[in-house]
Amino acid sequence: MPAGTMAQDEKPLLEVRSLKKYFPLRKGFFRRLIGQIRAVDDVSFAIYEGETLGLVGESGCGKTTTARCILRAIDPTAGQILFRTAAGDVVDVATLSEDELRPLRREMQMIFQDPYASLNPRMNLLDIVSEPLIVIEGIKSREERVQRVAQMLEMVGLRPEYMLRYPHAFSGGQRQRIVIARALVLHPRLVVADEPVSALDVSVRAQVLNLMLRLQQELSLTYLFVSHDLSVVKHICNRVAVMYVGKLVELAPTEELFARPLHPYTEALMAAVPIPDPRIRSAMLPLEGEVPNPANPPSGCYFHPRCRYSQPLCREQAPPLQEAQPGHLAACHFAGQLSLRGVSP
Amino acid sequence: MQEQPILSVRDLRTYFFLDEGIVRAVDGVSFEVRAGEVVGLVGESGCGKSVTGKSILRIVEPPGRVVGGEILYRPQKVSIQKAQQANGFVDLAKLDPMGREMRSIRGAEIALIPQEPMASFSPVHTIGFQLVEAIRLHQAVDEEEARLIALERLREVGVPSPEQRFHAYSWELSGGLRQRAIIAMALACNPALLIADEPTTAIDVTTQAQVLNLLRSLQRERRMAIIFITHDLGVIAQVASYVVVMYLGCVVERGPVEDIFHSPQHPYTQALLRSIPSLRTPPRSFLPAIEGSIPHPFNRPPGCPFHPRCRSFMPGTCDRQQPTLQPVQGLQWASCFLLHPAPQGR
Amino acid sequence: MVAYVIKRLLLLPLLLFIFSVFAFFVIQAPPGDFLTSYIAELAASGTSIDQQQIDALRQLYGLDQPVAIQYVKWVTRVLRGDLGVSLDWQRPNLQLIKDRLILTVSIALLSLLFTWAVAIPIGIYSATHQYSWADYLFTVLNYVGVATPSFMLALVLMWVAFKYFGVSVTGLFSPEYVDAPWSLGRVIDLLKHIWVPVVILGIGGTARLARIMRANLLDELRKPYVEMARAKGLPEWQLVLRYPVRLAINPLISTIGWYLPQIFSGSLVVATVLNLPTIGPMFLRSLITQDMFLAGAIVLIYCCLAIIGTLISDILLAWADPRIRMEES
Amino acid sequence: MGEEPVLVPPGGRAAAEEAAVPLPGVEAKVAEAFYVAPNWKLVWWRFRRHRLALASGAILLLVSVVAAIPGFFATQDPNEAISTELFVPIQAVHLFDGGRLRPYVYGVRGERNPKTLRMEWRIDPSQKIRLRFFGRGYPYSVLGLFQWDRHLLLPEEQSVRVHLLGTDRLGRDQWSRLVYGTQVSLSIGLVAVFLSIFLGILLGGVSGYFGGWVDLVIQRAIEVLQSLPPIPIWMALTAALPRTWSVERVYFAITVILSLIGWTTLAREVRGRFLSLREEDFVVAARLAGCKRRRIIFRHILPTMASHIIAASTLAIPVMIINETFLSFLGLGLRPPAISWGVLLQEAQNLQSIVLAPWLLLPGLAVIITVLCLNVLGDGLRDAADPYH
Repeated sequence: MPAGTMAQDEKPLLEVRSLKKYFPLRKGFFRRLIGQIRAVDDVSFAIYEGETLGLVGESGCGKTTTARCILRAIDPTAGQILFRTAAGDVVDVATLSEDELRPLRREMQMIFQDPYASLNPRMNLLDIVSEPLIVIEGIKSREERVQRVAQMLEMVGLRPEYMLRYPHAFSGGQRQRIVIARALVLHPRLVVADEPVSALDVSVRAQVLNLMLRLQQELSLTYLFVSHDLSVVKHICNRVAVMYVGKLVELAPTEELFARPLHPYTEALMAAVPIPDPRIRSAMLPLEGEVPNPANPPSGCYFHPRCRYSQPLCREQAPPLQEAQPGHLAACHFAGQLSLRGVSP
Repeated sequence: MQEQPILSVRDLRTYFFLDEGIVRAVDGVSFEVRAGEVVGLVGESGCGKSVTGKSILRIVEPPGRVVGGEILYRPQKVSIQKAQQANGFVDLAKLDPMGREMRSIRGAEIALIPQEPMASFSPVHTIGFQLVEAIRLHQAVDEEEARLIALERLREVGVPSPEQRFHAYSWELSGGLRQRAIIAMALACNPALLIADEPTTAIDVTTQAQVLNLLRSLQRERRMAIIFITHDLGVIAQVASYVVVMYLGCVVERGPVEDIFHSPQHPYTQALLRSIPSLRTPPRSFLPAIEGSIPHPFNRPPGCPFHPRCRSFMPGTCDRQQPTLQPVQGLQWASCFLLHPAPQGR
Repeated sequence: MVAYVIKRLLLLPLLLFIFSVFAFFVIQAPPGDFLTSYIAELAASGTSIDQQQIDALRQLYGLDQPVAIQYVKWVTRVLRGDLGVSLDWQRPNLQLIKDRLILTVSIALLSLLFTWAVAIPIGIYSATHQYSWADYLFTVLNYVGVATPSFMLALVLMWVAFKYFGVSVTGLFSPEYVDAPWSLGRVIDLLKHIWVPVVILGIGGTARLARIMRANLLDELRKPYVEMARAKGLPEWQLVLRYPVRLAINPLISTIGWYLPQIFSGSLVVATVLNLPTIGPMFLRSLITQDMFLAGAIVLIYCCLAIIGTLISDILLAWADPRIRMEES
Repeated sequence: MGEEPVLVPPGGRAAAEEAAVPLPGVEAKVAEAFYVAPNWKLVWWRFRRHRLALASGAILLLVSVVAAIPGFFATQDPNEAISTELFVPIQAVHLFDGGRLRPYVYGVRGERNPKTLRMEWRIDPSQKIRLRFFGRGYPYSVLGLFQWDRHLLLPEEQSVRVHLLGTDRLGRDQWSRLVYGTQVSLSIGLVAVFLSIFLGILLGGVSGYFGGWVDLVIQRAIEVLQSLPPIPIWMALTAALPRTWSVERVYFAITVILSLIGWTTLAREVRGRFLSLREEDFVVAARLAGCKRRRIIFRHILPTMASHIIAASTLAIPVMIINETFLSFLGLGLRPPAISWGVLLQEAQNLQSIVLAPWLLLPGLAVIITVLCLNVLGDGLRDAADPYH
């Protein structure tokens, strides 16, 4: 299926319902509980087969936590994570035990942000990339492993001869290719990419983005693409979800979102991105204040203290995420009533 | 003729002498800074942009050392002994980095905005203590006057209720406030030149926009010159008036910001600009990426440092000789054999 | 700050309970009860003891009752300030210990002072002059200092002093003051002698501390705030002393917590060699003669001293570092 | 699945062509060796550059050989007491005689001091006692495996006795005692450290991996243990050992006592590493690849920690050795007829014996050298343990 076309009436590959992740705040000799950080607070969205959903927001907004909860790299506090397996069953990833999860690992994998921390320096490429093959597929024979790894390395643009090298022989961009090879060796259906290019240099970033696009086409992958960089998200995603202090504030198809944002935060975020063109110097006033502490968020709409359109209602009531226009969800009391500026293509 | 520059860096070389070999972090960098101008130093990791900034302040730490070139600075306030002055300029590269002359320039004439505001404050001293110290180092004021100046600076950079923040520690402030406080410290003595070393890399876009706005307005009000070091082409386009593009310790191209972004001459600049996804590029298309990766500083390719990744690579020329920076058009300079034929011979 | 100190103090009873159990374990550890061995010892030396006296003692210590009750009896007596009677010395333990405690503590504190006064300048010099010949020299000296057991140092010093200078460096007092009551003369005499054990005890710790200081300071010197301070135009020595040294010392403060127990340990052996009138030799003797109530009392004292050391270091650290104050309150 | 077309993307192939982390001025072959070098090789390459640590390693190797077969190095039975040769001074070995390798020592002559009635020995340069390598002497067992009677150095004449490091108050040969003491002291250090490592890894790992209240309890226990003054505690514990126990039992009891308190440092180290590694992305990746807990620990976490554990253990051995020396010196550790460095130093406990026979302090030098070398080696290992930073 060509990426970019997706039918909303289709059943989603992954559906997240009211996902919550609270981190306890502890202190003192006996590590008393003194509060909670609501890293992810009631987040719901769906990802359809073959698409790329972008999850964007500033640091501490809970986008990485959401991504890691979906793969159960961390355990969510509450909510459902419904995944449709290749066999067609729908399972709730949130409630499965470690053993029950293992067969699902074949179908969902992760690409990490830091290509240095995510490769074990004690293992060579062959061992790193074939680890999932050994554990999940139970492949014992070295020849088979070598063959599969060679195929995979070639696919991500690395020479199979490098199989016996250790990660210290590779640069950041190449390491990220290794990380991608490891994630894709089992031919998963869903790939969660957590800031896959933000640790890379500008000139290498494009290579990795191109590779991800190409692999998506070749292997019909579905991506959840987490990033803080709006330009990258706009470039690679079909749909984009914007997070702010643990909540989704807006979700829409990429071009719709960028052309006609419905949430004031999205508007401000887009305006803040510096455009690499000296002729277009943004004249608008930047957003005032700072992202609130998720352990102690403001009342009502979390964005109201910084929102230029704020009304008394915003302070009292938290707006739910609602479909304001077909396929365009926003969590704002005045979604559609404000005239917000997007980015003209 | 343009007005005289306040800083003129000529063929600056800063090398790091490691056990494994010599890293030529900055290898022949030249550019000028005029009063009231924002010069952007842009490049990817390992291009030597930060080391250039530190070399100007002479705070490169061993095993790094400025080994050649001139850093001609025209003092605006401090009087430097005549012996070291030549037609109004002091060559900072010749001064003792720990000596009194250099110290009287640092902070007072040329100030630094560092990359990590959190780590750049001592965590066990209050913001106020560190501000007052910076003020009293270069101005003959007493404790109380210095305190008033410090509060004034904090107010100028938009720190709410400065009296309260004055007694706070850096880790008690939010990221944005910390960034403002560090700018207040850099401005403590009204420097003529500000070196901003990736000042917005560690912060979020909305905060970055605030900081950029603040810097822009401060610069306009005080007619300060700024050397703005960053890897983000977007930021450069928004703040700089003149851009210096670096690659592997060398300047590959420099020129007015409009020229660099709209008629780049060097293949590296051209490729770099094409390869970045922006809010204005067509979505889900293959980007014209630059092939390969940045060579390790130990293994600088011979000849033009960019030639192994260059699409216009000319065998026999680019890999043999190193191009020099030469004027192309107007104020734009580039260092490429495509634009300047290689000298014959050899 | 006050709340922090109070919180720390609230933990004390728990620790004291644990240590009292341990001290009691020490008392109970030798096979058979101590009375039996005591009687056996007396019998061996030809003295006999009245059966009634034995029964009274047995009653007092509850020796025919379960261990838990013996413990409770012992603890209640300790809480009333009664540490029992030394069978060996035939005097109350408290009285025996009290005389020697002051000397023990002052030697430990002086050693600590000596260590800090010497180690910190060395550490600063080594770190700011990394790879200079003096740095190498200090490094070598530090290695040797760490590797030399304090009693070896004491023995060698004793031998050298005697052989080449003909003086005896043992003891803390000149003969005329040994049993004299406290007076100004006695104090002066003490000061003339006390530096020997202080230096011997301090050497090993100095070496270790200097190395920690050097490593800490090297770490701190690489931090961006140093660069920022330099960019302000601060003179180098002022900069080093004001910022990185200040931060490098903080982790050293927390070493007091383990360093004081170390000094008490070391002083025990050194005091034995140098024949000092501190708790150490008395403890050794009590263990060898199985005078277990004295030994248990001394263990308890040692533990208390160690806790007080930790407490002081915690409080000092909170005083020196606002981040810790913040975190704990 | 499995037969997707392998496309060469624009830039993909070329990206793989260049070497990523080139080395300064080396040939491709050397560079390739670096690229495929596993971690232990990198550690070794880095460690090799630390000359002092390398030298310490060599010395320690020698000491270990001595500790393994002390009988070979001894010149006589260490417990043999000759009442006619009390406090004989050092007879230093001269290796060369007239430019040729012909080791000899000078003889000693005893005279009874008429006032003190003590024997006083004097080196007699007129009397050369020739020594010979690999001569046959008293039989000893090699690591309990077989009997042998060759010795490194023996006087050529069987009837003559030489005392390379003098004798003690009972007329026992100190050199022979020292080499046997090496075996005991070194092995006590090693065994105690092994026990500590075991306890440390077990409790530290448990604490680090499970976290929560398990971690809380173990951490508080460690804090309490570490706030105690170690030597009085050891003394109290060793004093509790029954006097009737055999030498071997005391030996084992002491190693256990030493490690009971020594494990805390290692446990902290292990826990700290475990905690930080557990959060590392490559461990998360292993979990997401479907690895079971055991595989994560043994294949991904422990190998990564191994070099640090080895370095930390090396640094723990000298502490154990010094502590054993302390205890035995005070008469609370090993007891004669066991021989350890501490037991030997007991002979030098008071001023009189040192003044009379300063060579009794020499076992202390053995302690210092060994501990020094172990510390230097440990520091070298620690510096090399993380070749990626």
